[in-house]
Amino acid sequence: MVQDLSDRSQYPARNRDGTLDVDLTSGKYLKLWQGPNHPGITGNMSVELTVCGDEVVEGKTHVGYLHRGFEKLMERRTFIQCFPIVCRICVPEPDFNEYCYAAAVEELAGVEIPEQAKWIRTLILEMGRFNSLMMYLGGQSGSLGLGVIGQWTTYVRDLMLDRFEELTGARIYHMFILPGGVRDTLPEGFDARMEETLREAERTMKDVWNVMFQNAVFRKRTIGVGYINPALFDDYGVTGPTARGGGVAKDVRRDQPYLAYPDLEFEVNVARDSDIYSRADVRRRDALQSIDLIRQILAKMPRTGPVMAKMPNMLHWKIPRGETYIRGECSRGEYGFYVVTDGSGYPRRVNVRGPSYTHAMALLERLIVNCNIADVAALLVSLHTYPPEIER
Amino acid sequence: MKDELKPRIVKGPDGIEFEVDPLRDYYCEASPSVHPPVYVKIVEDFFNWARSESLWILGFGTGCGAIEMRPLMTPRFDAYRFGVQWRPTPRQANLLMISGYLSTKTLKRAIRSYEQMQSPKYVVGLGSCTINGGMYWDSYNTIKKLDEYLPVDLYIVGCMPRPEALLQGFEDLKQIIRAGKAEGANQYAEKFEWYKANQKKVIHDWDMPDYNW
Amino acid sequence: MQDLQTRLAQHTDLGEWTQQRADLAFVTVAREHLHGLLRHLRDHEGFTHLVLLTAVDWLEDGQFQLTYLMNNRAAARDIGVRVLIPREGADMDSIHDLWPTAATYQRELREMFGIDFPGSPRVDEEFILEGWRDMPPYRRDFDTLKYAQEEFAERPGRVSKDPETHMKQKLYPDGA
Amino acid sequence: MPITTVLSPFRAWKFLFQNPVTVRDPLTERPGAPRYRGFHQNDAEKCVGCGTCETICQNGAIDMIDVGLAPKDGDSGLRPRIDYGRCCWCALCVDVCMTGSLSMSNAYTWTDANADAFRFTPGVDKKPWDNDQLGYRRPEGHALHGKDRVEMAELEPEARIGTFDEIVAGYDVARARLEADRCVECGLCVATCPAHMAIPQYIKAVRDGDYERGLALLYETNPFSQVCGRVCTHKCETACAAGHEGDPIAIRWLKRHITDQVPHKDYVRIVGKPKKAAKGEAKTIAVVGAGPAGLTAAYDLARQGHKVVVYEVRKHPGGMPRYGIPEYRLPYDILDADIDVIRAMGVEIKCETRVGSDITMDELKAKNDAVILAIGLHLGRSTRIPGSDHADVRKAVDLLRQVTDEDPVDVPKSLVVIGGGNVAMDIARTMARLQMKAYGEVAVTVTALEDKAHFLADPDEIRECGEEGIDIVDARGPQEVVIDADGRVEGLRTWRVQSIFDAQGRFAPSYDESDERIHPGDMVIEAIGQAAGVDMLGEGLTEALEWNRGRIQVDADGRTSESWLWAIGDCVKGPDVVHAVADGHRAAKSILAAFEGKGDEA
Repeated sequence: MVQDLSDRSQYPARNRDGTLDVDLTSGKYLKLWQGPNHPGITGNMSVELTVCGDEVVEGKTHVGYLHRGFEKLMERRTFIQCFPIVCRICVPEPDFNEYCYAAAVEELAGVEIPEQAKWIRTLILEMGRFNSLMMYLGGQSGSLGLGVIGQWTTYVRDLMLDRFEELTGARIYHMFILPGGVRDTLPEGFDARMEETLREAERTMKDVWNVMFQNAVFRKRTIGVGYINPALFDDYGVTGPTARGGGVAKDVRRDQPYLAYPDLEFEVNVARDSDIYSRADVRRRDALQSIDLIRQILAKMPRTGPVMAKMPNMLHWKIPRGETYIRGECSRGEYGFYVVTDGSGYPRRVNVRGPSYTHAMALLERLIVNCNIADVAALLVSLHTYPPEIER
Repeated sequence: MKDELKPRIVKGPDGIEFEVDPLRDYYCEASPSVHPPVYVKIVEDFFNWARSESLWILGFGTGCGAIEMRPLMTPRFDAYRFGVQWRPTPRQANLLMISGYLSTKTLKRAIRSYEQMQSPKYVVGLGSCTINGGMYWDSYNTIKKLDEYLPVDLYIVGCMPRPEALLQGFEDLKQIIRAGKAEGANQYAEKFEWYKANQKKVIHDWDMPDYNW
Repeated sequence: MQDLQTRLAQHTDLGEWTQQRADLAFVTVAREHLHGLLRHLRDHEGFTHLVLLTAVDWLEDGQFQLTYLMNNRAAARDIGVRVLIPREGADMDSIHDLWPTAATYQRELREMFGIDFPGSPRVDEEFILEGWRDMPPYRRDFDTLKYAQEEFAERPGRVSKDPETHMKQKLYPDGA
Repeated sequence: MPITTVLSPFRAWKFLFQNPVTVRDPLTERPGAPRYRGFHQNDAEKCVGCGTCETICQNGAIDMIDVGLAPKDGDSGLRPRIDYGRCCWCALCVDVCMTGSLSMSNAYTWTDANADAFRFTPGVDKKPWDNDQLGYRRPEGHALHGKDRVEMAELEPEARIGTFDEIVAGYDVARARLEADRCVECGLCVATCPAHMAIPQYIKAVRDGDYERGLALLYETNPFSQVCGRVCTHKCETACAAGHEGDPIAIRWLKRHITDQVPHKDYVRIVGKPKKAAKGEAKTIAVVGAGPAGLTAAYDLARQGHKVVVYEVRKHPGGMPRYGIPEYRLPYDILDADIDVIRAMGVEIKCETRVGSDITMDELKAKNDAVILAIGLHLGRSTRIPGSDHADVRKAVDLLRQVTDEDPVDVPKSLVVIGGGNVAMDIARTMARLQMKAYGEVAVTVTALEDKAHFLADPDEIRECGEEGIDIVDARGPQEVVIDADGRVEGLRTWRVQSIFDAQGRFAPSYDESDERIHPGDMVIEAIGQAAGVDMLGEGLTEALEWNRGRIQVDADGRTSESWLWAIGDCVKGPDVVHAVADGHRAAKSILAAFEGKGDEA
């Protein structure tokens, strides 16, 4: 049923040097920009489409609209000063930046964080994953004109943001995971309120299943559309739910467990078809899994002991020369920080590796060929990309 | 300058060749003009009241602050009941929310979007980074003072401001508009040269007409 | 990962080997060995996933360090291959033939570090920056604060006093 | 497609019958969470203006500005002003705040049409959220810098009481770095240090392990760095910002650590050679008294290339640090090492030369361009109570001098000390050691006017006295030295003190006569203060000088009414080594200024 439509061997014609022979003045082709003026949930990026009729013959991703030069800015901030800035790299799921950065710095400095801090970090990461997936579900359905899902999931996400607010003291940029541990313990009564939120989330997830995944229109427009050949996964560095939607059970939480994940029970969600529907379904199940994991974490985590390791004075904290790479499984795939230190009080180099970097650039540009214009938005969203982590 | 913006000879579908200079031919270059208030104060007050109660925002998330607009568009905070809604095109919008830092690349798009909006139009700066650079104060790619490039009618502080703060901002903006003090668009027309000079200073590849509405 | 090191050493001249974690090692190789080593790692050692490709500017040594990080999911281990190239007129062989996605990384390195990758697709196109005229910004000798102050207007009116100096001026102005 | 997929979406109609989730009044109904990081609050009373918040702010959002508060010890008078055009609400400033004055409320709404309005000084500029109770406070136990002082090895009481070995061992390198690591480099201490030593900078040198730089910094401002590293009264530590929520930085011990780490032979090289004065411009200066004040002035002047001769009546130079401070606190070779550095700058020290008899002031005046009087306080004061003229009623300073000069001392089996200052502690502990050596046990009683809470001695001294078996009895007023029939001292009779000062704050102790005690002892030692011996000035000069309540009248720089004569140190000011050093610097500076400009003066 599913076929790889991304074969661009026949059409349009190519020049001798391999570039496309697209003569815009011929009247046959049209250039169409999608973005940067917000193409839906994907944020501030644009795709330059060359279309023939309603079929895309070429697509080029343009990014850089959100470039702030984090990797440069971090080089002139001390290790503790980097901590507030990293979360800004990815807006919908900022905590992964905090975790990866903190873990990398801790590893290089030889700091072991307390047990309770590990669990709280895991909790925050799962809450963040849930939120990010809620945004995705709203966006995916919205990209096909089904606006109501976004209304529901944004509400549930907002409830989760309330939990974030009482735990971390902020809604979006939590700045809670800092090198050495976390800022504070769980507030009183947090578990009960979290349980309430999770119940509400489960109810919404049922509605999402009924109205989105069981919806003839949605199914018609996503099943078999946006197919990615699993053979391409390695070529294009595909990770996370995008890979799992194609039957490859890539999940860092299972492959190279970190934090409290070895102590948690969960199955890696996989689907077979590698189309938009499969990817959406994997993410829906991921969201349910996050709910389950949050419950497990709250049930299993230790409630006593410190949440910060004994640290040197942060104002002049120096870390010996070294380099490391820390990865984790964020809602979109493998998220990682490559950090190089040179013995000074500042990082020598920080490189952020977000899944969107590979998904939204080379992969998207390949998939988009021969796509229908109406499907471009759905395809783009189904890769679940957040541009700020591409350009940083 | 991009290829498609360079003057060129085009052959039309009817086979006739003609010269095209996109910057001249595709845009109107007339500069903006000041809209004076109507003579009768009560009419102007009525206009301002009407304007204040229909803030139509251009759905252009320029930075991270855009993420807090989502809750406003959805039932929990429901900004629509306050007369605020989001529109997909500048032609239908009269309020540009600069949701945080602007990289120079986005600034260019924001200027174009702003200029395409209908007067009277308003700009709200969201978050610290529109005021004095915020946490990107030493970044080589973001502007620091939004009011150097666009006329700003209101700032909402925060990093980023919460939906509730945004609602408060809308209310305050309404007050300003009702008082007839939201003169950003006129200011832009009056000091057009100054704004353009500032914009061109930081946008190095200026490949668009000076005013493109 | 000892076994891997031994196996690799048999047909490539390995430089410094750094075992960062049980599942993560970094190894330095000469630039002419890089392509062969990456291909070998990909085809025979199971490191099929290119995690990232980035550069570190060792300004003091006049060198760029390119880091190619690869992941072997089945064995749950990573290897980072380091290549040192001179900063002056930096260029490097493209690896987009091994991983098409590498073209994006190389485009970024070209723009942000000024390292050329001849033959890499669209490597000279603008990627993140637009109308950039200064030196590539990720180079260590590019001073972002200075640039920002010269390029963008800062809101005036800020002054700050150093407590120590302020007390000195107020309490013992003649220095005694 | 199965038909269910067409019908299923209609289940969303159920929402028609549910209550809306909309927040009715979002502007008032939703205050920030109790931990919410909203707008800043600052307790301006508690804040000391150390500027650590400014240092840690990665956005450069904080300015330390003058809000009109006068600076004082441990408070710069500056307060943080926050630029909300920069702030990112990370709360690192709250986390790092040294006093805990900075916090955040849970308020989060602030809009303004004026972009310049978003700067304010929390706690000074009034804001609606100033008194909000909820909001981010630094969590218990969360700190970005070490709060506890790194322990230093010291001799146990049992081990130290029998000897005059130095009690504290000094930090080793690892511990010193840990301790230095706690410093936040605010610099509040510098103003409090009389010599204004470059404290943050030399602590940084410890952190960097660059002891040569550290030593150079020390000797820039204090030629008695080794001495001060051991016995300084370290007022700087009371000003230390870290002391508000934890232990102050061990500034004194870190200073000592630097001097310990550099071999003595390298000192002169690091301190640097004195300047060579231009031909004909080298002046000669005489200094009377080789104590810290005199030698510091000599050091400064010699480093500028002038010829300085110091006259000292005793066998060895050093003054009070040698003759007043016991060896277990300040070993003599340490003092010698500091004085060697001073000598290496070309200062000539003539010991056992009594000014007034061996050489007169008039001669000094004639031979030199300037004369500095730094004679200290070497005469012990007496209580003048009945029996205090007995031969076994001794003055603490005399006894200490005797011990230093290794003159034989008749060690009594038991003794009573009058006084609650550091000198009293010094003599008590010195005698205790001698008793231990002679008899194997300690029987020393210290009686002081003050109660324990108001003791003049350092708390450390008092604690160590106790550890060494010395009995300290507070709030006792001496009334009489009890002498038995054979004419031997039997003890000291005291009354309980009710108050020391009268309503006007004058010294007028009142006693509870019903609470009388006799403290037994074969000897009574008075340690209630000292006076200067000014006989050597000679009659003419004494007449000519202006006096102020028994002390020579001097200006801020130590210059007397005679333009050629400066008087500095304990004899005009007091009370400790580092003040003397500061005095020395000031006098040297004033003398140099006098040489510079106005030739008529010297």
